[in-house]
Amino acid sequence: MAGSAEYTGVDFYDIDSLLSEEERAVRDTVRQWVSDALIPVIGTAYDEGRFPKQLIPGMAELGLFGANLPEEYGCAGLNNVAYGLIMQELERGDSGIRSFASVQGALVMYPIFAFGSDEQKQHWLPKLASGEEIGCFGLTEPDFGSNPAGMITTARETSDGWVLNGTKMWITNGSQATVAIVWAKTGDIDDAKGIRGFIVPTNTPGFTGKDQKGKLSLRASDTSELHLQDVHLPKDAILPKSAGIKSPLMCLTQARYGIAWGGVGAAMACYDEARRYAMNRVMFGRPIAATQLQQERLAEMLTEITKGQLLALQLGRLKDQGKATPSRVSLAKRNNVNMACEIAREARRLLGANGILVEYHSMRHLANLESVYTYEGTHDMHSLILGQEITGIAAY
Amino acid sequence: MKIAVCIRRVPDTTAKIVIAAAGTAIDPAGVKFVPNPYDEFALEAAIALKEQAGDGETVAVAFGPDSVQETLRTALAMGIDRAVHLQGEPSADGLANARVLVSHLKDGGYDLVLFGKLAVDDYGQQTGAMVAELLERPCATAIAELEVQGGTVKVMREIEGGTEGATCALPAVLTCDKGLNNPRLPSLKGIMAAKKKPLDVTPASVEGAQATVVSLALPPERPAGRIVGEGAAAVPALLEALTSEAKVL
Amino acid sequence: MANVLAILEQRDGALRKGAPELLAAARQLAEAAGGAVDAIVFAAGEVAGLDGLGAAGADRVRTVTGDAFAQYNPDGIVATVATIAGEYRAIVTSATATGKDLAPRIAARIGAPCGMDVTQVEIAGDAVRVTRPVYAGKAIQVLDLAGTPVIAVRPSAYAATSAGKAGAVEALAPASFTQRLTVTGVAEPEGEAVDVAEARVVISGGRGLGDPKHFALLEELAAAFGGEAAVGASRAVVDAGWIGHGHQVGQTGKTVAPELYFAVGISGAIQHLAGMRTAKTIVAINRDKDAPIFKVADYGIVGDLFEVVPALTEAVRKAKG
Amino acid sequence: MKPLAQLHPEPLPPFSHPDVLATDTLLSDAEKALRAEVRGWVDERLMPRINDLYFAGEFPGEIATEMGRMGLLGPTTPKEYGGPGRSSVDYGLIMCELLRCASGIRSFASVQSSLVMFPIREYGSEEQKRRWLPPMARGEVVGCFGLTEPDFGSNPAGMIVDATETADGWVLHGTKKWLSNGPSAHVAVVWAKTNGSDDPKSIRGFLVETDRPGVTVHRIDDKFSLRVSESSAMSFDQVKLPKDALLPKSGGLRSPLSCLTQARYGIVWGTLGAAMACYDEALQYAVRRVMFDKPLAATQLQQERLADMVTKITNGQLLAIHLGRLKDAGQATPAQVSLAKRHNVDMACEVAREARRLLGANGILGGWHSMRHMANLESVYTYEGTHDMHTLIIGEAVTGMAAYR
Repeated sequence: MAGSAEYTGVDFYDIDSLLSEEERAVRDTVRQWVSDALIPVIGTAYDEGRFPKQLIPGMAELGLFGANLPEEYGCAGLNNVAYGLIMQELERGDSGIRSFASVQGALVMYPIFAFGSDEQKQHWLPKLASGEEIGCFGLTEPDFGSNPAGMITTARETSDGWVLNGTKMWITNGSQATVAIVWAKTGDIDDAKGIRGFIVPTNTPGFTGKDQKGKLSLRASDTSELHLQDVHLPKDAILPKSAGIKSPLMCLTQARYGIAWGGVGAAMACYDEARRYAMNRVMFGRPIAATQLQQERLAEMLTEITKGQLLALQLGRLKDQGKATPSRVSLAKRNNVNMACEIAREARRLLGANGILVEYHSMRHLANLESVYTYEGTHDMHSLILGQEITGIAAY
Repeated sequence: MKIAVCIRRVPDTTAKIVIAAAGTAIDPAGVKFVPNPYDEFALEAAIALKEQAGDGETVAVAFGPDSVQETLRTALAMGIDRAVHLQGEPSADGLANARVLVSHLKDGGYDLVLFGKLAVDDYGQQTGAMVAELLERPCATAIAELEVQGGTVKVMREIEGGTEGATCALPAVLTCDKGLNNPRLPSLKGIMAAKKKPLDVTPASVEGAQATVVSLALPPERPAGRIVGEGAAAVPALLEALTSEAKVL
Repeated sequence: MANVLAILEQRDGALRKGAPELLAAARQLAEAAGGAVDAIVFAAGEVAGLDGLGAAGADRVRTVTGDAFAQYNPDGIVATVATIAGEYRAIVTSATATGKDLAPRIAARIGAPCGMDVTQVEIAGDAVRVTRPVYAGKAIQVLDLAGTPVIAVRPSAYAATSAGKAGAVEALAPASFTQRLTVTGVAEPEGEAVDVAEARVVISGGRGLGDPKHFALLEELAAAFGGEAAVGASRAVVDAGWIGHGHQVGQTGKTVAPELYFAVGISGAIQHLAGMRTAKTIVAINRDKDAPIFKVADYGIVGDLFEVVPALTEAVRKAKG
Repeated sequence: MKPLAQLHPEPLPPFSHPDVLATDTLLSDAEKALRAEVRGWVDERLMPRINDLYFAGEFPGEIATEMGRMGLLGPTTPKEYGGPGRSSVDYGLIMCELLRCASGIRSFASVQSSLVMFPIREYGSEEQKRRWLPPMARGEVVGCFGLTEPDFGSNPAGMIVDATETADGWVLHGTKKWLSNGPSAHVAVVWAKTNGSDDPKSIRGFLVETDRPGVTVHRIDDKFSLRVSESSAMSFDQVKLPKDALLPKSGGLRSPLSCLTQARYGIVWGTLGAAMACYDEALQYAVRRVMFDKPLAATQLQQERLADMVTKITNGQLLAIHLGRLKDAGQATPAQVSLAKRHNVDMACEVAREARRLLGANGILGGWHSMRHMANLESVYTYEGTHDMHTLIIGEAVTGMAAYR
């Protein structure tokens, strides 16, 4: 049966030798957890279209949430390469699970850390790290996907706080979150500089989250719509250091960074499955691995994965040196997700008719990666971000 | 309670074994090394016993080349307090290696010394019992259940066709089998904390080894078998083969 | 100093199986060294079957009797064996849970090397040479042991012989010892008479069973063999909690070498193969004809185990009369 | 849950196909009328519920007789056997409209027409034709086709299912896999080696009623693709068949391969339908969806995407029509069919994926169609000769050298 043999990763260029002992230890821990806890339950969760909630305590115990934030807030204080390796290994299991950790760490904990007051940090970060609180990130709106600056959710200041109104869409973790980071305009509706972030406990009156049903992708992840109708918040709900559209975009850069690694993980899973299958599947009296067409397929996959691994690693090193610019992150997200889409598809094809069965993983990755291709900046948006970087001219 | 856990670094159990040119050891190139799986039961037992007692100290001890420090740090990442690296090359003689460990353990004031039941490389399965003998301490091997209360140790081990219960007093030496517990994974915080925990290095060397490896070789391949048929219809053919060819019925 | 001492195990006054095989190994070694075989048995009282040990290869049977030996008592055995170790070229035990517990204790007490899980033992010049699987059978190590080595020999590695030796029984007084470990008793589960490591026939199940309750199919097949078969399992299903870890065959479980091994719904991960590859005859039943298990099996049936196993059970029952 | 079709923010206009190069001028009025009729039926009867059927993994069994009434089953069957006696181009247009809705719907009709009715017509006795073809054309009797085996996908010559002749008939034994329609089929056309021979020349076809003792149908449900189609495996445990179960004119592997050529021809047209459905959805979305204050359709990247799609579709249209005309002239070779199957399926896979991507986040929702087509087409890529096998068939045709063995 698929996946019964132990997964040992893909490392053709001894990229392990470029990792520190801690980085490898982090990777191995998460890899083991994915094999032991995630892989055995993911097929059913996906089939039933639900997030496997039972995994949250184990993820928290290992320290997977906000692992690159400082220890004083109950986090592991890892460097960005180790953080990236976590994302790689989680997505080896399933994009939906990586998305869950990504949202909690990069889109909820990170903005509180970067834009929050000391009290907010002390209050929220340890609880989010321990999984006691689950967060979601409300930026995208139904009519403002690639263009968040156009948002129409508003926050009106009152004598004793704020009142929020609006609708957010495509919110991962939305229906089970206990707290939401919601971005809203505090000034003129045309003024993107007035965008500020708010910490909104989801039990606040006027706040509702509703699951998006009928998905053909990321089925093991909850995707929701958030409605805010006259949601009254205290004065200290605002993230004091958030300022303009730049702030949520900084969060997206964090998340995109993780996706650049996640794509590598999904690709490694598909390649590993395809290689094992090719070695065992006999057709015309020999393993299909012995045929030129399949060897070319595998060679192509391995080459692309190796390039993607080096890209992610170099980006991580740059990030640790403070040199990972948003456009550098765009290049890696765009390349690695596209690479993973291709590899998932070719792996599925190598698996032949069996490749459409739920017991194999490649087609699940293939479907998931279509979401990853689109979210956190679509492939096209990243083309245009890079285009702007290269030419100095915005074309969107 | 002060607990020592003696651990080893071994090739991953999924590794393909290649014999080095000299023909007495494996070729380590490309082989992934991991903490000996049985030692993880011992590490988990030590950490859990300390957690249960609320105080005490756990120490991981390894005799081997510098590469064992990575294994020691894995132990620290799991939650062991400090590590001792007895730096040197172990021999093929379990007793000689046991003497090296004893040089550290005898004055360490340990209430409990834990080992894995065996190391999945050499399958020697002897160092723990030998250390107990040299320290003149009670010893139970291959335990699958453990209870420590006051100064008393109660263990259960699996033997052919049953389970054997035994008791002894602290200080004692135990070797741990699968089933004793579910070892925890090192947490990410644990991995970071491991860097800051003490790891003492003491040079050590074996003396008077009485065992020499003559050769190490791959086992003979099993001759190719055959598919006797498909489904339940093949059962008579199988039975015939087992009776008249293999003669095992 | 050319003699060989074989430590035999008993439980409740009955010799454990494997004694004749151990004596066969001791016999071969003693003959190569030009000496005799002594068997030694520790017990609370009478032990049945001692009179047959001469035929199995023992020149002499030494009995050590006392209440202290009502249960396995490593401290007492080690102390007594140490007093007579000087008489021997080598000391052998069975590579059972008990024998493997005992061998290194004796070795350490007398300052000798210990050879564990040995499949072949011979004299090589001044040394005793042992052959043993390492890396769970993925490699074979040959080791030369100096001094009076203590060697645990795999029960299945030697076939019993009929040597027709004297087998004269002599009593030996136990040495004084300090009781450090007290064995409180042995619990034998009902209806599970044969251990995987000892059974002549092992029937192992893996993930292909689909559900823990389907182990019942394998138990029925084992029952058809009439008490000489045990049920084993792959690591995957043991780790999944389908069956106790005592049943696990493989690198982190038991290494078995039965005459007949059935791998049912087991794909054949390398860790599993390591634990059973020395079985005399291997039969694989799997619905995936490309499963690696078929590469090591002597006989394979491709098919649905839920159809094949009941048919096999029925056929074995008939064959066994 | 609301029907997924109602989840659209605003309903899109009904489907219309792109025709940039006026390929419609290559069709007769009668052909266009047939297409319009089928399209209308699909829009009315299937489109509103197809996504819900897909999520539920259900085939709408009642459409069999409706299709029969419209003459969509075995449309090239001569009138004397109850068929409408249509041309291959007509057949292609039907396949195109059906797959425009769902691959599973087209598969149903294709199996019935090309893989069951065709071999009966081609290799059956007069009596078999009269008995089976009329009720099949009416959709009252459903058939399936058993060639592939669990271990013999791309290599059917290696099959191990065997039929042994007895005094009063045949005994069939073995297992077939990936039979579409299996669970509702009344009869299966099963290909088997005969009388213990291992020679592919001994392969013959048999008509096996699925209620015969020893026939077991196993549904395959855990699928990421073709969820509207009923996939199955079928095992035959010493199934006794009468003498006249044999298709008398069948002989050798050539016979089932000739059926596959028919089915592949239908796929050439069918995938064109899927590609056009995705393109149309993407186009309608792009002109409506506003981002950065203008429709997506006004941006260069999306225009490039749409231009690529429509170019590929136009290539596919020309290939299909030309191949259809060749076929009606009795000139289409299997390698020519391979070329078009390989091209059009790959083309449809690309178009579906790009359409899904143009739809952005909405593209993963089951209220839209492109991602469903994208998943279905992965099966089409693999079945009836994988893409790789067609590469090697074309390779053999142009070089004279076989590279698949």
